[in-house]
Amino acid sequence: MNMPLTFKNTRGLLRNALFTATLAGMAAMAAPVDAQTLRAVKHSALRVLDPIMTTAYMSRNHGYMIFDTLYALDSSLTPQPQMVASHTVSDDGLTYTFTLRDGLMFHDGAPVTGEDVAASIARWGERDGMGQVLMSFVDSMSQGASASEFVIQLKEPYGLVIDSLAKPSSNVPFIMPKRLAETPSTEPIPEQIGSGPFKWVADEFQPGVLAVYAKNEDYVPRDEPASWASGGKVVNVDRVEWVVMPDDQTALNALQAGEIDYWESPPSDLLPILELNEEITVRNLNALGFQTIMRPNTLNAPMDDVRIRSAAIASVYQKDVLDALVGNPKYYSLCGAMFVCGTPLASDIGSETLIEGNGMEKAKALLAEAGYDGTPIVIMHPTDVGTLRTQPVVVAQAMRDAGFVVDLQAMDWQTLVGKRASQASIADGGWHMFMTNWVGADVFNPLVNNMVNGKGPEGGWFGWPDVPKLEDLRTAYATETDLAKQIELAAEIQKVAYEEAVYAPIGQYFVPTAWSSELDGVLDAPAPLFWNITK
Amino acid sequence: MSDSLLEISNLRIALNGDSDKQVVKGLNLKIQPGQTMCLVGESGSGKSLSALATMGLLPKVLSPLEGSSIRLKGEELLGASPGRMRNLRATAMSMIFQEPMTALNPVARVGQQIEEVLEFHSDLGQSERRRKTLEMMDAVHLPDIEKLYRSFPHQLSGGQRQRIMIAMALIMRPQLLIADEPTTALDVTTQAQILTLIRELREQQGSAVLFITHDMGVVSEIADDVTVLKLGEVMETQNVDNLLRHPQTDYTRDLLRSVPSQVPRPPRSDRSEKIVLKTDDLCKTYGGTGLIFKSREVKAAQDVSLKLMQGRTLGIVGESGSGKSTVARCIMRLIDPTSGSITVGGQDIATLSQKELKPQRKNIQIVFQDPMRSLNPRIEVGQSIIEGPLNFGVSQEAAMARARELLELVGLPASAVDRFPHQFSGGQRQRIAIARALAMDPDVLVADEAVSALDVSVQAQVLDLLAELQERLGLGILFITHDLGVAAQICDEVMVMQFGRVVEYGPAAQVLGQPQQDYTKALIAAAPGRHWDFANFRPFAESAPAAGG
Amino acid sequence: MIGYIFQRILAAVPVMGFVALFVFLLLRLTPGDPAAIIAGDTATPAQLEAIRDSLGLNDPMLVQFFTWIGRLLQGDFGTSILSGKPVIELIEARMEPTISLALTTITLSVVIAVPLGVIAAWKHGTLIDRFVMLLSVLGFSIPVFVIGYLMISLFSMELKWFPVQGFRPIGDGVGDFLERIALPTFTLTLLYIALIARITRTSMLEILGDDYIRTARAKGLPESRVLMRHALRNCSVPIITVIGIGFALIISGVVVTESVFNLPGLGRLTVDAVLARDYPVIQAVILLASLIYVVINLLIDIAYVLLDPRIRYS
Amino acid sequence: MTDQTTATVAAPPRDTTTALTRVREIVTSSPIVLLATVLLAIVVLSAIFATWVVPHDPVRLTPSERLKPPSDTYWLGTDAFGRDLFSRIVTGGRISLVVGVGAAIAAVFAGLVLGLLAGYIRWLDAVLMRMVDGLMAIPNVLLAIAIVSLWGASLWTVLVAITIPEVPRVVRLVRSVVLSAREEPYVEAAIAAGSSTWLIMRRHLVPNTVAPLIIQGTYICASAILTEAILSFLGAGINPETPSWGNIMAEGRIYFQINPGIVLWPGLIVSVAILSINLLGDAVRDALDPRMAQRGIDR
Repeated sequence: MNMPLTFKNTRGLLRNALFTATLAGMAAMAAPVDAQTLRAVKHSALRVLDPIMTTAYMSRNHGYMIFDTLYALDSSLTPQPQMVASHTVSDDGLTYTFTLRDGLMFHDGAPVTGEDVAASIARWGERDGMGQVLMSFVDSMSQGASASEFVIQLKEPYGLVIDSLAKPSSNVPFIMPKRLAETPSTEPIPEQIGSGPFKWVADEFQPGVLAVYAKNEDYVPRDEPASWASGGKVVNVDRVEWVVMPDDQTALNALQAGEIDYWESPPSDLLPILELNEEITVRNLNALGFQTIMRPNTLNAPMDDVRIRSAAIASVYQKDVLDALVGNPKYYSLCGAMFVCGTPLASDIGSETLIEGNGMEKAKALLAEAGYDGTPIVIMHPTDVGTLRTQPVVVAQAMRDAGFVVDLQAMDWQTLVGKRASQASIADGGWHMFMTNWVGADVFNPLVNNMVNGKGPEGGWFGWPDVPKLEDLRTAYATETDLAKQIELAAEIQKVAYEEAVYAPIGQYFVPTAWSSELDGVLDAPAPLFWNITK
Repeated sequence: MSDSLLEISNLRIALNGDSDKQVVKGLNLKIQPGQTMCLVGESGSGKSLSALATMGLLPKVLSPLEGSSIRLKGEELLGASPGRMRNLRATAMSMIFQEPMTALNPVARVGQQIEEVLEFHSDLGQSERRRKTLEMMDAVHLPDIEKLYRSFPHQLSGGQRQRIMIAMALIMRPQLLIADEPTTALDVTTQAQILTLIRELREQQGSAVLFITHDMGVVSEIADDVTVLKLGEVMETQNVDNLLRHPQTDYTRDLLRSVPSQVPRPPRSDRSEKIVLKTDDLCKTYGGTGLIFKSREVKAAQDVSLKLMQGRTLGIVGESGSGKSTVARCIMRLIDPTSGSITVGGQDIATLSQKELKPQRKNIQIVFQDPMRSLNPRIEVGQSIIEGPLNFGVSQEAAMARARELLELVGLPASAVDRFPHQFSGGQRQRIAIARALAMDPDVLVADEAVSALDVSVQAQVLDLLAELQERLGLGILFITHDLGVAAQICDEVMVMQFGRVVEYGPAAQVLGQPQQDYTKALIAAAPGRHWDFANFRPFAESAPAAGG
Repeated sequence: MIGYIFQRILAAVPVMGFVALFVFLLLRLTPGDPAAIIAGDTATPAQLEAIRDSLGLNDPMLVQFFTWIGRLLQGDFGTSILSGKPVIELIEARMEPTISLALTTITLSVVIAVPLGVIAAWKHGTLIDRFVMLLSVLGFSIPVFVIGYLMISLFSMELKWFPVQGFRPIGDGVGDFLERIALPTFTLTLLYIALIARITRTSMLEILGDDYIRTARAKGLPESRVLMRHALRNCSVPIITVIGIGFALIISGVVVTESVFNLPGLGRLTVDAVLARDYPVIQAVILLASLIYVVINLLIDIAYVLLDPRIRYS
Repeated sequence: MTDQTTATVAAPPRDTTTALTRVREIVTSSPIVLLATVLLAIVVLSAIFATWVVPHDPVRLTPSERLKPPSDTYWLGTDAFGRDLFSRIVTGGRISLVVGVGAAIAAVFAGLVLGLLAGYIRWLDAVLMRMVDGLMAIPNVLLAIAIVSLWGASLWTVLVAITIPEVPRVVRLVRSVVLSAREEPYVEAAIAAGSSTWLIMRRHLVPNTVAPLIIQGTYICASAILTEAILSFLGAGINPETPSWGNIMAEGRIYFQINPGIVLWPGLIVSVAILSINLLGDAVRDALDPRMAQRGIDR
């Protein structure tokens, strides 16, 4: 090695080595430093540090660490107060007054006020689907008589005010200081200051590698026991480190070797290995699981023909998709309910072929009837995301069996994300279909479920079905306060959505989490939560 | 036991140990202490291999056969242990090689390369070794030895490098020095100095020399005894004087007859006054360019003016670096002259573009030095010959028919058109190259060291061929050579060049016979064997009146 | 010498300029929209447009290019679109694992490969030679990740000698550092041994046929001296070249090893950035990698001049 | 060793060495090379005739048969989609070999053209070589990933992505051969004979590049097969529906602890193929560069 560069570095390293060798000698006497550090491998890297600007689940999870919410759902999906001590509703149902509980304080030492809350909810209301619906009913939001009061004034009665504020998944209405909440919703907030149970350790953040949270010593938990996202957020570890592992095989080995404590979403095929290991606990924390869906583009021929769309959906058998995606039946269920099985709104209306697998003849008949001319159907196939790269293959095979010509276009997920926003024709780089996955909590009612939006090319979600009837039904659902009627309306929405073939759930699956048996108190929740865990 | 220093008996060396593939076939040789034995032969005679076998340095694929013997002071070397051989090398026997540039380690200082020998073969301390090294460098007459000690081989001249090699070989005062063509790669003046040095050191140290050469001139200068080898077989062994006067075999006689005489040919009567090639003040300068840092300027040729008549031969003579090849390549427009004019076929071609030049190309053709590289090894020789005519629109059939004629004209069978270059010997290839040049029916043939790489017997044949062709076709020949003998033999006029300048230019008899310039005189004086009239088996001194008889 | 270095640096400018332009154009022609990535699944076109505006992605291509170049010349590499951190900070944080891995790998490879190559050339044509050659060809015949997995299952899972993954800066203790860098080093070393042993053998073979080796032997020097002092010294130029290029390759090309062993290095930074279309990061890393390549080439050339007196500055 | 040169006096009979005998000489030059050739032939032939050789459809999904261990039905077991691993590996050779051979041919061809231009046209040389330097400075794998993202992951894109980074080295090789060959006397003789630049290139320069290019081509072929595997590993490879050695391994790697064969079998085949190609390349080099073969001196 005769390169000057090498020499220089070697020298630097050597000096470092000597220096640290002495330091290490001294440090050896101190207590074991990382006994109270919890190392978790997350499903992907934390990139955007703003849970309102993006719907990315990693950003949502980050939000749960450092921010708090006004309400939160308990394990029976009932909203429970979290930051709120109590609330009153005026007799006309138009004025909601919330009183914040004592001891709420941001990480910079400032107390949480009604102004902060008003600004935070306003910013969330700009971005979030359910928030936007709420905002359409809101006349004004402001601090109340005291700094710990917060008032929402509605234009007309709305049944889902508390449900909206308790929304458990992206975007979650997190409360942040007013100065941060005033950041335009298209730009990330400049600081990570919340009132949540963990503090952000900015120095140690390495995007794509490591995110570190320290226990917020000043946090005052509620007295109730933790349940789902609600209840007392008691933190029992000093530090939580989110580690990114690009290779599942590595994560598997690391968990087995005790180098990490917690693996958020091991691939289902590896679960049998983990389950055999007595030092590892495997459990599904999210009872609603995930819904994997196929979404046709209603703008591009021949998918603009409802019969062709229906044919594509009819050809698919959920079991084939789930066998390929998940494998072990323990971790999936055949479920045609658009609002997810296991919720009050679950219904199997319109989903027979999906769960029985008997739609092939129907698909062929529909194709014949529609006079399908063999135009290749462009299915976007993201090859770099483990939980998304199998569905297109299975669906493509099913559709081919039905008589479709399928052009399976491989691309990375980011290309797909860019391309799916394009309403262009196929010739100009447009698309016919893609698949994605949703956390149950993000699709579990007609308001949060983007796919049953019927607004068309303006205001609709990728695929852009223009079905005014769906919009009428969703508005009716939003203003309805009676649960039984809500259930009826939801079933009606699902029926119409299947008839119009705007999308199809092609399976519900569960992603259990694995953790070292040394951990105790891991919570069932809509998102991975790190309070209540002892090590 | 014999009192010979080196005794080689029945040495047979074969390829891969296969006795059917012998390259040395039963060499017998004895060298007495203090004696210089010349081993003479043309390429393929096995003379170098015999030397390498003595040193134990044969290439892996070659090995001495059973029954061979090489004894140094009575000790059998074949089959001696590697360790013993290492001990003998440098102390009892040493070797110097043909190409001193490649024989020295390019990345080590020359002083250390000499000193290294002492490191392994003596018990001297470091300062003592250094002192002795400098002493030895002084003994081989190197200048400025303190500075040279620290120099790298590429910073030295060819002669200095060979002196370093000699110093390295003789520092342990071995009784036997093997010199394998030690002067072949050197200029003639340097050659003379090195030969003198070897003689001088042999006398000082009293060692014997096994001197390998192909050059009869060198033999006449240095040998006590001579062994002539041909294709691995000994032709004869004699005292040098006897050999030169009374060669015993036809082969030796032919060899001696082929040596070009140093005496200029008799002038030919002028048959034509037609100028086929003329240059005026031709200059070629290299370097001197560069965007930011100007590179060093080298004037490779300066103000060269020459005239070549139809049917005549003009020789350009000079040592390496004299610019003689630069002139030839400028004339061929293989490189672009910096200034001056070149008149061929009545037109100045010095500044023509390659496209404008094309019609003039057929007037002037060239034959290069290296017969191995002057024909494309991948195409049949016929194709090589007709390439030029095809470029000028001659039909394939006509060109091929002409190629066959030309091959016969240069003494090869017409059927050679279908063969590949590697199927021919060096001399045959040079004939093909000449045929290729002639295929264009040029007025001028430039022969750039065209016979230098050939064995002397082959060289004589090719020279004869050129003379004959000139006679028949009326060619003007521009003959570039470093060999005064060759120049003397075929040139009508001679131009002597040094450092890119013309030193002397005139009729051959005048320039080589009564040289005016010191440099020309020095060149002639340095030519080895100039006192011998080899072709007539006697020194010139004994035959003055009968020259050229 | 200084003039020569200056000249070489000047010559690197157009090269770097080409790289900058090439990378910039390649990225801007790539489909995928960082704004869509930032905004997530539910963003409306208007929101996307607003994000694009705030990132400057709606400016004309030329404006973007010259803005970037202009800032670059002032030493400003820009900020990551996704994390909002300055790119230079991201790169700094990722340098150490990659450079550490490069140094350990090259050191270990040279220590093993050069003697192997010398022996193979010396024993040319023998079984030893064949064995060394086979071993070195094998080194670059197996996909790196396969070697990595095998290493982990053998050394970490079975024998439990080394941890599975991760990186500790050398500042945290040499023991920890070595423990974690060991397996990735072994994995890559297998590949680099192949490269270096081959070039050593090839150039040794060539050199061993040179005249001055014969001279050295004719001087009666022992084989060890002939091999090490005379032959190896003359091979140093091609060997240094391969080592230098290998070093540049490791710095920029250890994506796979970094993934398998979860090392937070530059390779992964780039791949993540490419997959997320984080333009400033990709541009900066690729430019940096090219710069390292150019600098190493310069160092190699300087080494030539130092090692081989025949080579002049030109 | 000037004395060893041929001492032929008369022209020997016509050379009978044909390309075929040359190939035979190379192949039989050592038992290892012979073995490599046989193995490579088996891999190549079985890939070509995969359709008739494989026992199962390599593409058809059968989710109910997923991750089966090796058995009489599935010789090497099945993958996570219930596809027969053996059939996929055999068929996967097609893509991998097409990528390998395709990249080699494309890189050699592009490099040849550019190298000839650079070597023969002075002004173009400077520009071309700066671009080549620039391309070489960009890390191969990163460049390949970027290109694959640019055009989408098809066989052609992957081929282009693997080829482009290989071109600069070929350009340099060809250029250096051309630069030294154009100094050869026979090239100068051709210039003197008035041959056009095009004729000189075609006739005298290109043939000189053939041997080094064949050798370089084998190395590119080997490295392309590996790069394809690495691209698949990083999720930027050919559509995983189509089997290639790379994406079989890439897809199978999370099942390493369940059935290591999913990674190791294709890994083994890749290694054998590349090993064979490299060994053949070495043998060709030894055969074409006879200086190599005669090196070494007895001690």
